[in-house]
Amino acid sequence: MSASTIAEIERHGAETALAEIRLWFELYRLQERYISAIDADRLEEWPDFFTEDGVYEIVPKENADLGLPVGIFHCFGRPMLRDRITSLRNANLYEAHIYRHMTSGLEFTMVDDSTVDMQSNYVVVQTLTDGESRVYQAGRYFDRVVRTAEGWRYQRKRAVYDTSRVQTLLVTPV
Amino acid sequence: MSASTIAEIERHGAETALAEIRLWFELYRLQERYISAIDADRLEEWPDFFTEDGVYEIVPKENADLGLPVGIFHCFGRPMLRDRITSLRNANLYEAHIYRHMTSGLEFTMVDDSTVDMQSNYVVVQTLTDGESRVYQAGRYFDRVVRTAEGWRYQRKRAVYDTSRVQTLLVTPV
Amino acid sequence: MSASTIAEIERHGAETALAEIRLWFELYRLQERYISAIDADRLEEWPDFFTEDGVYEIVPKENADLGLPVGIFHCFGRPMLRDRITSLRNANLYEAHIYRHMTSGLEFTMVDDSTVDMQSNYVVVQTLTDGESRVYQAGRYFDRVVRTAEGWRYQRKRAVYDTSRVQTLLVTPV
Amino acid sequence: MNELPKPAINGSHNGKPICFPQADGSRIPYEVYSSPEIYALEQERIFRGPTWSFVALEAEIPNPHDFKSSFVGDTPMVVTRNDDNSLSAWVNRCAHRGAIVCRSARGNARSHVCAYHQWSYDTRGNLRGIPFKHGVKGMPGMPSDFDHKDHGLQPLRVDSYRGLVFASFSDQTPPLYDYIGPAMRPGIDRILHKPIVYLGCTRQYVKANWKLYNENVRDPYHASLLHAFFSTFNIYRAGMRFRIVMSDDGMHDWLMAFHGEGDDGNSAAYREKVASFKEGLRLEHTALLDNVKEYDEFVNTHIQPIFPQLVVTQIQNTLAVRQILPKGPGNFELIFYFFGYADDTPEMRTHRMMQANLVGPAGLISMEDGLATELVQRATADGSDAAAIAEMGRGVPDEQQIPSGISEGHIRAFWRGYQELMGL
Amino acid sequence: MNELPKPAINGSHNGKPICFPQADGSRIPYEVYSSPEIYALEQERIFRGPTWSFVALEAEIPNPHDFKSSFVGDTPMVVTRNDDNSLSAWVNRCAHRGAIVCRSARGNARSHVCAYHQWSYDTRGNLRGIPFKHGVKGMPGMPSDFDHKDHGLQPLRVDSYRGLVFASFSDQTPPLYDYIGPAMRPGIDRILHKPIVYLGCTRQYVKANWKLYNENVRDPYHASLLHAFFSTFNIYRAGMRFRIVMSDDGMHDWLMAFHGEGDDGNSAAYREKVASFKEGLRLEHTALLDNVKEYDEFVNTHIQPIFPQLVVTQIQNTLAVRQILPKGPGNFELIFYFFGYADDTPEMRTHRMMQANLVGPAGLISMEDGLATELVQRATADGSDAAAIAEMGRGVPDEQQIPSGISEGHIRAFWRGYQELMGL
Amino acid sequence: MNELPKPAINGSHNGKPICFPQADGSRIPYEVYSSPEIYALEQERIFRGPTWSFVALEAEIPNPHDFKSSFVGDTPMVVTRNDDNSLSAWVNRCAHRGAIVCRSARGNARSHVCAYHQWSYDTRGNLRGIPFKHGVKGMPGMPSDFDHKDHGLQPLRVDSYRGLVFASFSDQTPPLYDYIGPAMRPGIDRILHKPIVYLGCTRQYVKANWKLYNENVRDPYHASLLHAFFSTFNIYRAGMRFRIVMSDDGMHDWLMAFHGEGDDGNSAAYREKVASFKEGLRLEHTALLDNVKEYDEFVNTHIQPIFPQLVVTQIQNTLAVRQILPKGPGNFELIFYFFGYADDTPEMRTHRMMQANLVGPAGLISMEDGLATELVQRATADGSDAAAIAEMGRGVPDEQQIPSGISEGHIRAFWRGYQELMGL
Ligand code: FES
Ligand code: FES
Ligand code: FES
Ligand SMILES: [Fe+3]
Ligand SMILES: [Fe+3]
Ligand SMILES: [Fe+3]
Repeated sequence: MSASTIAEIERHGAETALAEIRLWFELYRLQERYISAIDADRLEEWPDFFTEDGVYEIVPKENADLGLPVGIFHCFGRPMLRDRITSLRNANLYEAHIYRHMTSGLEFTMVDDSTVDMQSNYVVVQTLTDGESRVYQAGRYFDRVVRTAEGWRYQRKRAVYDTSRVQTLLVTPV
Repeated sequence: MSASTIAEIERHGAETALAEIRLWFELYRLQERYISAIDADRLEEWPDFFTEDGVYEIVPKENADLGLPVGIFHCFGRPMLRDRITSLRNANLYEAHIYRHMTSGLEFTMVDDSTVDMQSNYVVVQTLTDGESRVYQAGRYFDRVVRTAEGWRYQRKRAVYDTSRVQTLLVTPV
Repeated sequence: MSASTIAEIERHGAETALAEIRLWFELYRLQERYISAIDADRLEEWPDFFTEDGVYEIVPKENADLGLPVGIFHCFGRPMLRDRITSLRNANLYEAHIYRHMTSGLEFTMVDDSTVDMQSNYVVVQTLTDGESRVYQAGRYFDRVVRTAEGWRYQRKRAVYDTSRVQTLLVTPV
Repeated sequence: MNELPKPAINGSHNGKPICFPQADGSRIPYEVYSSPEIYALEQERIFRGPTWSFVALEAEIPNPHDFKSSFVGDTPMVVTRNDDNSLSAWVNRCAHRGAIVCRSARGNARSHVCAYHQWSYDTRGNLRGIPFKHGVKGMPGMPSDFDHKDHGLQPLRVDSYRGLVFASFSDQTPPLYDYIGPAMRPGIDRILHKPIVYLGCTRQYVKANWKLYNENVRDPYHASLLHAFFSTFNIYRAGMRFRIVMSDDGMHDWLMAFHGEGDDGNSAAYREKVASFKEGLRLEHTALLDNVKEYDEFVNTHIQPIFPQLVVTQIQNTLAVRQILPKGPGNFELIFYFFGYADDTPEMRTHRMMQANLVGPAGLISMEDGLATELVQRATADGSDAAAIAEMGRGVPDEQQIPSGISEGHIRAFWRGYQELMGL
Repeated sequence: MNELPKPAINGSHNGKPICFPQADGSRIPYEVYSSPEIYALEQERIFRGPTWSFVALEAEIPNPHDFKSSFVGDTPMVVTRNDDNSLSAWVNRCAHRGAIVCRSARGNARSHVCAYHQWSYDTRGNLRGIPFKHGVKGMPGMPSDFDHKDHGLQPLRVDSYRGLVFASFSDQTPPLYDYIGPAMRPGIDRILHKPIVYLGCTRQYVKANWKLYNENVRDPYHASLLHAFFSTFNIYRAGMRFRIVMSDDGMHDWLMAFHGEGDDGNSAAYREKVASFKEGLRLEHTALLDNVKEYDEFVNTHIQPIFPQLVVTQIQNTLAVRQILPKGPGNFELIFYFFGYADDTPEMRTHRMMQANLVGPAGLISMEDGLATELVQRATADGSDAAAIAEMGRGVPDEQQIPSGISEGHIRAFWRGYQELMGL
Repeated sequence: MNELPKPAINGSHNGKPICFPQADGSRIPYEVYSSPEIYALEQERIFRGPTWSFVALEAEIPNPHDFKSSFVGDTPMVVTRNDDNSLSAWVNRCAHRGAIVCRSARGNARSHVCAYHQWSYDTRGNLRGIPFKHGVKGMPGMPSDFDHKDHGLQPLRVDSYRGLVFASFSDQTPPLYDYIGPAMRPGIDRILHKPIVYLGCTRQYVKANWKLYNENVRDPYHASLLHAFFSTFNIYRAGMRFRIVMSDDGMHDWLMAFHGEGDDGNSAAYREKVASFKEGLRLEHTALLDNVKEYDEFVNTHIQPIFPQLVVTQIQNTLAVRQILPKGPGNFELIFYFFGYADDTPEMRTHRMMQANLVGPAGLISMEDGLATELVQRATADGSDAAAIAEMGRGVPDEQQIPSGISEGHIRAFWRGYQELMGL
């Protein structure tokens, strides 16, 4: 983003339109609800934050930077999102764990009236049964959200994580 | 929260009323001032964030999940809140430490015109005299705030912490 | 900040003026863009967040608390800010690293129509090539921002860090 | 379980023998707090040796098939209640290839199934099921000479006294009743004289050696000096008296502080008349200090360590037992288990909750103990040859000097007993 | 590089010898998973001994001067492609004063320059340049008897088979072709029968000993029991058959699971007719399980560990090799390198991506393996004398019992080979 | 303080003796950087042995009763200023049961009271008060033969030279004046020729052995090669000359770089005429490089390590001393103490602040040093038998080759002295 772009945004910002605040607020609240649902283990709600064809991926930054596609989650559409949760609830074995998401650095750009690209830093602090809390994963979300009849939904959510060394395993989406 | 509920909120969100933004802003700022006062060691102000009969508790999630009442702080009313600070300033022994609160995932629901229930993730990063900063406590606030003549106050603030292994001791409220 | 002050702010808050929300929003977004630019390694943009004579310093809290001036970054004006980046890009040797900034606890006070003092907690989570993410630095920003033709700029940004033990080195500004 | 020969480790540090320079326990060489060799030997001779380690309250596992995971020293173990209400305890290590079998902190289960290959055990740790034991598709499974009875989970002796559950690795350990002994039983009888309800636990992780905490709870000398809350708000009441006894081997201890004459425990009574040491300092919410008389003897404080993992406590109306878990030479975890009586009134239950502010990781009168042990660890882990001295009251028969509360007699006795156990 | 006499360390723990109580490898003393002494000895006798450690795919370094940083055991090393397309490997430790020379994970460079004093080396590790070698201002530089040839980077033997690159410290190691051997080569030939494309890697850090993972991949017994995804969604298809072979020394292993008669791999075929063990549980997106036939033999699963650092795998249409890197006695890093074939259609490439959900740190059918090894580490690191037992199928010739997939024969063979290598 | 027999530890690693293969110090076995046994021996023979460790600037504790907490090796200690302005130093370990007595980094106090049982000491470490020394309520307190004089805090020898404060454990250490010696004193006299003001400190934690940093500051060879800031922006000025001297025992060192003829230190002078090595690269704010002449000799850089914990530095107009604190074999903390002269003009003070950008954890010309030591640690901690070589200038009398700045003569001298001290 060049200085002049910043300047533009800012000049505009100088008389920030309420519409911009409102848009930001809706996007911000979407993200707040998203992380709250996960951290409260309301994982059955998780697929509903996406459009029916929503794509969710978790990819290590070391691959993303090299243009390599592989990640640890690649879900195409709500059915696959639901399958992940069904498997987590019924099939997979993992230690009890608690997530706390922190987010900052939200940036967004309008693609069209009902489509927005947004990014945000995230840090997940995880607590295991030993009762110690550790930084489990840091990264940045690269999202495309669309306005639907039900409100804003993720059409694509790509979590690009810095922490390439996943501790033990990852079963709960970030 | 079911998909339909999300939808509802969102539909409403689609033409988010300024009133909703304003309410969120006031609650958000209350929390920002609260953590700033603690992190700046302005602890004498801390009781004033509560109503006269305000209840403040810090409880480990492992007890809360089992419906067990015991925690590490149980303060009933401003006098007990002030006693904690008087003791911290005059009686207790502890190593010098610095808190940095991070919060995310704020959710709130109107109970009535002047009462709101709100929740928020928190992570406290602590720095001791060795000069290293560590995740000291992660958890979620469960608050009831009321609108008073002096503005919004905590009628109840319950910090439910994930980090059941408290490092050494806890003397400064979170 | 005395209880009565809080009360005042709050009473005012009770019918929070849109102007206040708008001001907060502009300051908040400035900070969001600032940390996003650094975390995305768009460091060439970094000097442009400051006024031409902008001062940027990183100082350990242990010195600041004793009124001692020494820190690890002391840049006076955009040219020195640019020199730091030129050196980082061309001269200095350091391991590849990723920053993720988290911020909370933003407080601000109007100095005059176009000048605002603001503070905010920050925590930088760093990931090195081993792929582990650690709390690298926690602290608080003490900023003076001014409204310019290009929008809000930092006239002074002072990062006072708690984490007096800098791990290995610091080359990327916080 | 297939036994290998016992380790050859001995009480040395960096190849040098640890020596207690005085027979009376009044000198403690600092190496015992940080030496990995000593720590490994303690696991063998103390925690896997002839001692009973506290592992749970019966109130935590009241119903058939209830279980709780805990530790005896470094060894993960589980205590269960069987269908006949008896207790069992076993090492939480699968008899097959050694995985943790029980992965929950607490719960209720008729059988415990190892995640790795689904070997299943009953609440007593007996091996009940082996998938494909008889093979599959005509292929053989386990060898014919394989006998379930030889491959249960390693059993621990388990017994309880007054609802306190202990476990032991060793056949040499005397029966629990005798281990606690005549000097200590009355203290436990007193606190646990009627049914209790478990109210939850709080945990604290301390960067110090586990023995420093055992010293701390045998050290009445520090109480009024380290914990300024007492003096700042005058919680030491006029005419408070002490009774302190210990077991013959010096390993267990029991301190009680009594209210003085005419002190009915109601804070109002002395609230006004006693000025704070720091002028003008008053508790606003003095009800925090009200002590409601619940026993024949009107006791303000009851602190009773039962070596190595337990401390039984009553602080005014807060009831709790503390579990001390070593985590390497330089760390221990301290768990406070709070409880009340089954017949508590709602008011009394609330009062106990309020007084929970006094103890635990944020306890107004106890938060300093963990820090004190860390201060010693930090100053003594540098490997220099030096020793602590514990001379208060030395040269006088313990029974004479200990009642004053100003004595290190029990610390000396503790270290004499420790050397005995460790063979140092 | 100036060699010092070999260390005197031996297979002991806390001064006590580690003993395998049975010759057949059916008892594994738990110390081998946590002893620092054993770990140090493994570095010398295994990783710096007569073994080939997997370090890269040729597809990661396709072009001249490409390089990749990796490890052989604890030793940082680099594998490079030379201008003549040959491969070189060297210890990543400057011949001058020991700094890491190559500080990038991967890249392309004609020369490697140490940051500290700018000594430069070519892709083969030959010392090429020394700043101020001849001094400056008439002052002498390096001594006249200093010869570049004696001061290159410590070379490692390097060789590749079918695009898998291995390195070895030892002259005693047999040629790679023979090290992999006739029993294992067909498995690698099968997966790597045509050019591949590297698709990226994912990493997992596990708090367990590296040998526990080597056991895990030689343990067909756990597959259907630990990984409930199979049973929950009935991924074990009717009539699935196994073929399992191992190398003569027992160190390498190769398991394959075949589709049964009339199973064309299309999930639709059996989607409806097979009820889930847990009633009502169905995958909605069953295409995840489609297995597109790519080889003469219609294989569902191919798992092939080549001791000590490699596992070659095909899970349906996901192709990956796993690298096992020890990180001290209690930790290992597991890196999954995914690849496809150069001639993949876009649809097949997308299908492989989708099936990447099955493996790796979040793999629906493999995430449990790392945890299983941690469960063993947690239960066995307390220093008590105990041993794992591996008796499934004992007493029957391996070739008879192993095909059932219900056998610990390869685990016993692995430990016999380990003792041989370690001289225990 | 009750002394136990000296430890039996010796210079071995994994039971194998550490050997320096060459007498001239030109080979450094990598074990010395990571062996815990060597580290423990260094604590005894170096830090608790016949050396003076830098602990503070007098300017940090200018007034009576000022104190500062620091370390001599691993041992926490405190240096104080007494009422008569003399200095005292003592081990920060209570004479009672070993708690840290002084818990503040710095401050002013007439007495130091241990938190645990409130034993109090004066600024000299003499035991002044013991609560309940004479018991209470007629009960005995400390035994009659207990003498305060025998139970003060363990004293350290303390002395200062030109405002630099040092402490020593050993009676064998020569007087500070002689320890610094005739070769080094002029360097310190030069920097500290008039009163200074303390401006604050910055800290850096490095994952490398403390000796690697001692090597780094005795290694002029790396300066222009590791720190590209010099070359990138042409900070090496035309005709720069060096003077480097060392102490007879080789442990202390002093390097100075002088401005060349006609270089008045003003960056403007050469700003234009010298092109950057990297075309087009210019500092915009060249005032950062202005060197204001403050001494008879016009020195650009002064680096002077005094073994084991100190480095005295002047980088242009930035004045700082560095304290090296070992933190286990694999870590050290580096603390930069900045100062100016009492008579600085405000402009000069601001100029020094600006030039603080050059040094410390974010120093434009020094940030690489910590990393360089980490690169060596990472490459050499794998336990393999290998040794660094330090041959630059070997075979020529040091005095002949060292002035060029391209020499490892002082590193060889350092290691010869180290072996002498360690008895290796
Ligand atoms: S390890 Fe428990 S069943 Fe195999
Ligand atoms: S250490 Fe590599 S050049 Fe000196
Ligand atoms: S330890 Fe210092 S007074 Fe007891
Ligand atoms: Fe206490
Ligand atoms: Fe598996
Ligand atoms: Fe340098």
